[in-house]
Amino acid sequence: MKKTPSTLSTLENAGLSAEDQLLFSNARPRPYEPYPIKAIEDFANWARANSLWILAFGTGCCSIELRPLMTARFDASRFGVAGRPTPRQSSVFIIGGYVSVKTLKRIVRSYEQMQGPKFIIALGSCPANGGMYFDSYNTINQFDLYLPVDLYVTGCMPRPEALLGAILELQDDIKAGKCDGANRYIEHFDEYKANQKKVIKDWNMPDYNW
Amino acid sequence: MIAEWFGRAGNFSLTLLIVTVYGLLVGAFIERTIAKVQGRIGIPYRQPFINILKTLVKRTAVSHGIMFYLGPVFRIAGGIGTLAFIPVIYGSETFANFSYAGDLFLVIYFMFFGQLGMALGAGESGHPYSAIGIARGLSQMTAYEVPFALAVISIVIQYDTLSITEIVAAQQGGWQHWTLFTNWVATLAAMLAFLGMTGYSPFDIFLAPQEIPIGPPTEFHSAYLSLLQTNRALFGATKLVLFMNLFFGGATGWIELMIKTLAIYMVAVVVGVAFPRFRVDQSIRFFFKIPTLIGIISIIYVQMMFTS
Amino acid sequence: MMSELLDRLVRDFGVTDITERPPAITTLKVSKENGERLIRELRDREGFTHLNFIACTDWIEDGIFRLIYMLHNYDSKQNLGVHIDIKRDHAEMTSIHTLWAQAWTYQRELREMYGIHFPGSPRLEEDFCLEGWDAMPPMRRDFDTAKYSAERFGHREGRVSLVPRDHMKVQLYPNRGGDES
Amino acid sequence: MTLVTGHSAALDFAQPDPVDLSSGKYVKLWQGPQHPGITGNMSLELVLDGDTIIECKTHVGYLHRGFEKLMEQRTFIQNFTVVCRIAVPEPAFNEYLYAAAIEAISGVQSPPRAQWLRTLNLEMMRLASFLMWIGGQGGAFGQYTVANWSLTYRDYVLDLFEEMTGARIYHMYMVPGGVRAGLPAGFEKRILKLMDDTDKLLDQIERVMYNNVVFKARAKGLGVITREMVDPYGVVGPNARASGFRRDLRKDEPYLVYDQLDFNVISGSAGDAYERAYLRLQETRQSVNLIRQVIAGAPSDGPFQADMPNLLHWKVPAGETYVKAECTRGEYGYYMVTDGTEIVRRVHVRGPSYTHAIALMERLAVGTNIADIAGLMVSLHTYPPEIER
Repeated sequence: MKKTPSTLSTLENAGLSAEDQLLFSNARPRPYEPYPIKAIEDFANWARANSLWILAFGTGCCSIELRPLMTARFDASRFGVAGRPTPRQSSVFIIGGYVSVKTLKRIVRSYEQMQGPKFIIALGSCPANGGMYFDSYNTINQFDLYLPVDLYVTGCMPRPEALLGAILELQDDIKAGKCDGANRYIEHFDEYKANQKKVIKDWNMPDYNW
Repeated sequence: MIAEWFGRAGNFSLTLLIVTVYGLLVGAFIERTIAKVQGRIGIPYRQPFINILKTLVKRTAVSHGIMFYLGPVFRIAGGIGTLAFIPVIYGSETFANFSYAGDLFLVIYFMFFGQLGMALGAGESGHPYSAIGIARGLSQMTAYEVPFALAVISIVIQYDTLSITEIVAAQQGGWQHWTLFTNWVATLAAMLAFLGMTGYSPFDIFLAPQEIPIGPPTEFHSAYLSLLQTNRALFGATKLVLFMNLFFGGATGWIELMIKTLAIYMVAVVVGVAFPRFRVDQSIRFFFKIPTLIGIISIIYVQMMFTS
Repeated sequence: MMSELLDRLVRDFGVTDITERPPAITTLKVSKENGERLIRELRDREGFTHLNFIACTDWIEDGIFRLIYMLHNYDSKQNLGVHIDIKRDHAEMTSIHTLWAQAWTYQRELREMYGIHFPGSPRLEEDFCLEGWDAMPPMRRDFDTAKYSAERFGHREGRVSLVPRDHMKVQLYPNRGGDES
Repeated sequence: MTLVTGHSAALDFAQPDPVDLSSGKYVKLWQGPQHPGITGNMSLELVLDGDTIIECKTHVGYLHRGFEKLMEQRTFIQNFTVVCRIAVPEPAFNEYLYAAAIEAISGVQSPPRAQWLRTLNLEMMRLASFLMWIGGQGGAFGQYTVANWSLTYRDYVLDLFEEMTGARIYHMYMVPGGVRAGLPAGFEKRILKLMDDTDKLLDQIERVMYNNVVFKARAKGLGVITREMVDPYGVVGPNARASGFRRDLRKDEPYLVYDQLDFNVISGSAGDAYERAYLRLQETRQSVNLIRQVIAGAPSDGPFQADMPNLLHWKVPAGETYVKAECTRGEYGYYMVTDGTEIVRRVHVRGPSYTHAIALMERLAVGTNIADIAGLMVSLHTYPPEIER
């Protein structure tokens, strides 16, 4: 296991008021190791790949294509995909297009509440490089500075077929054990946090939302 | 003596396994049926198994306290306890479980037990939507238990016994002996309560993903959730077996059990797929009106028909 | 009908710059002091019961914000735009949140996007679209959004961002150095 | 000294006193942005007393991209890629109004065939949007069967859009002076076939959803907009028509070819969620009917674009205009100021959700059961991106 870059064992939670600090955990997240026996880990990965639960959070305009994806025309439930209304139970976060600063804060919060292993699919060109909003004062230009992305889907907006393709691709990657975004996030936790705090000016939530 | 108890426990474990697997398969079958109505293909049959496996092998889990741990445990204890006292196959020593002379009341108690344990666990999670879901779930449960209890009292009077095995025995010898035909009023009241029990529309307000993100289990995840999922299948199948025993003549073999339980489940599904959901006050009002009335009528009916 | 109304407005409120604009709107200009009174009169007496929107144009060259209140009369199907010029520095305007329920939302937006103050307007200081904003109000003309974005969010390595309006000319007229004439 | 109808002194827009949360009697609940029952990406801050809402605040801005600022950075023609993204489920109205605003200022006239094609495009958009709305309203009350059916048919309409314009969601079909292309071969036949199927679907939806006793029990009496509220709250479109106003810009101030089409303004009287839902179903049927009329009436040849100056360095003359169109939610408008350069000076987009989702929603939510909030929200038919732009 890699060491966490910081020597601090707890988080500061500096954004919280003194009484709120008592209400939130200040423990640091730790990276997680795979099962020691490879066959078990592969089997676990197979199960994870075939049961992808998407968090119901339409963050941008690309999320409008999630509705055709989940309903009768494209019916992603054939591949074990289901929508889940709560971050605790979901394993896939689909970033639907551009991310405004205000939404980024909620995305970080929702993402940290998801239980690992968790995966991020970023849709469209906006999270990749700003897309057509490259000069907008309120949308971020590179999503992977703030959270680890497992898969980008190009297009503006990607068609449901592209999304289905992305899901199949993600399943292959998970089966091959390549999707460890959640671990990457924790190993480089301080860098990601610094980037997040650079754009989110009023940081009034705990540093890690347990 | 001890050997006999071990043998019965072993038999029960076998029943438990079969009923759970059957419950998961029925769940997938029902999902696929609903999907067909909606014009979809639906999930593969293996999907419920994979879902449980996946939640089990999640790498992290956050706890909110001791009751949060115990909630799912109570829930599944309620499911197992309910099954433990229901004879699954009539006339089979192996699948008779721990059925005894007063098992019917114990079963009804266990059906409550799991819900209450869940309420405590979800309450400790501290999520406001969980609390709302619990409040709705428990109040709706109180409402549908009234017609159900009335129907059960009615058949207890009718068969003059508190043993499920004896109730099933009394219904043997052809379809005309089923409670469905001998006491259709009680069956009607119980089937209306059954709609509330299964949690399909229009009585799924306590889950209601559009309003309170899935209600009580909002905060449950990882292994806790896999327990809840297992229980959902087990408890669902157990309720079907209970209804089959009480109202539809029981089953003498697994095939008969499957046909009957699926048919019973289909009632809830057919209603569920065509209806939106009631608000909780509307659903309580519903159960306290017609189904309760039918339940009372069934008792009067039984008094007139069978006790004279 | 419309001209009668306009004559009366000129007489009572000293409106100026009455212009017919395509497709079917009339705009007029009124002083900041008479603005709220004029709009109230139009709403209560003249049947302009629908407030389409309140918007603002930044005329930085003249040092003014031009507020426009677009009103509509459902009975006579007239559209009337009321222009009110206010100074850019210490911009302030009378609130009309008592006239229409949606007016305070517009005023909240104008406060955030232009920094115009509306004394008495409810929830004026609450965040509307932006959160934790620490720069100049973004819709002002002197706010450079491209520069702000580059500084705050950066650009991915390999992405070339060009000023769109110049880039297309260079693309289409490469031989003339982008000179299209 | 007569007060004009629609305004009464009794209506009070003043903000209610803040609720004393520390008393422990109330619960504060955030519905959204991560919530499946919210329309798009926005959130409601609710204060509950038991199951009843006593205070509601709408929070928007999660989708704010600063469109109006971005438009001031780009040339007129480049903005076409920008404007359609303002209202995601209904981009065509943005394209049309942006083009119409430029045409009004510059005096360009689009040829008749382009006007018919634009009307066709807008009506198809209306149909697609209403189908999605029906699914949303069904889903908000737990009727997922109808949601699946209607969303599938919306997808079939999107297929036709793809044929017509080359894109599924963002078409960028209407440009100043006309449209980008005519109709492909055989399009008329396919669209008429789809319209027949859609008619059947709408009948089924009416049977399953609108005649359903539970749907009626949930929607009737929910979120009543009284006649007196309509003008002071700026309620437009189907929401106003369900309260008894016969106001439809397609009839009142006809644009494109609507004055040559045969249709009536549909209105209701009760002003509750059921009336609004039923009115929208009728308008969906009307839209199907209008598409048939447009297909029958559209000229099959002739130019579909006016002669335009070189769009790259087109200096639109200085001017100011406000154009509006009846979208599915009511009056959609573009206010445009130009200063004679190649770049627009100011564009303000007036979306009907601006009033519906904030001032009206905050008022209607008070006193509603928490379970009905999602249904109420959907029944106002709001799209967050057009609020914050």
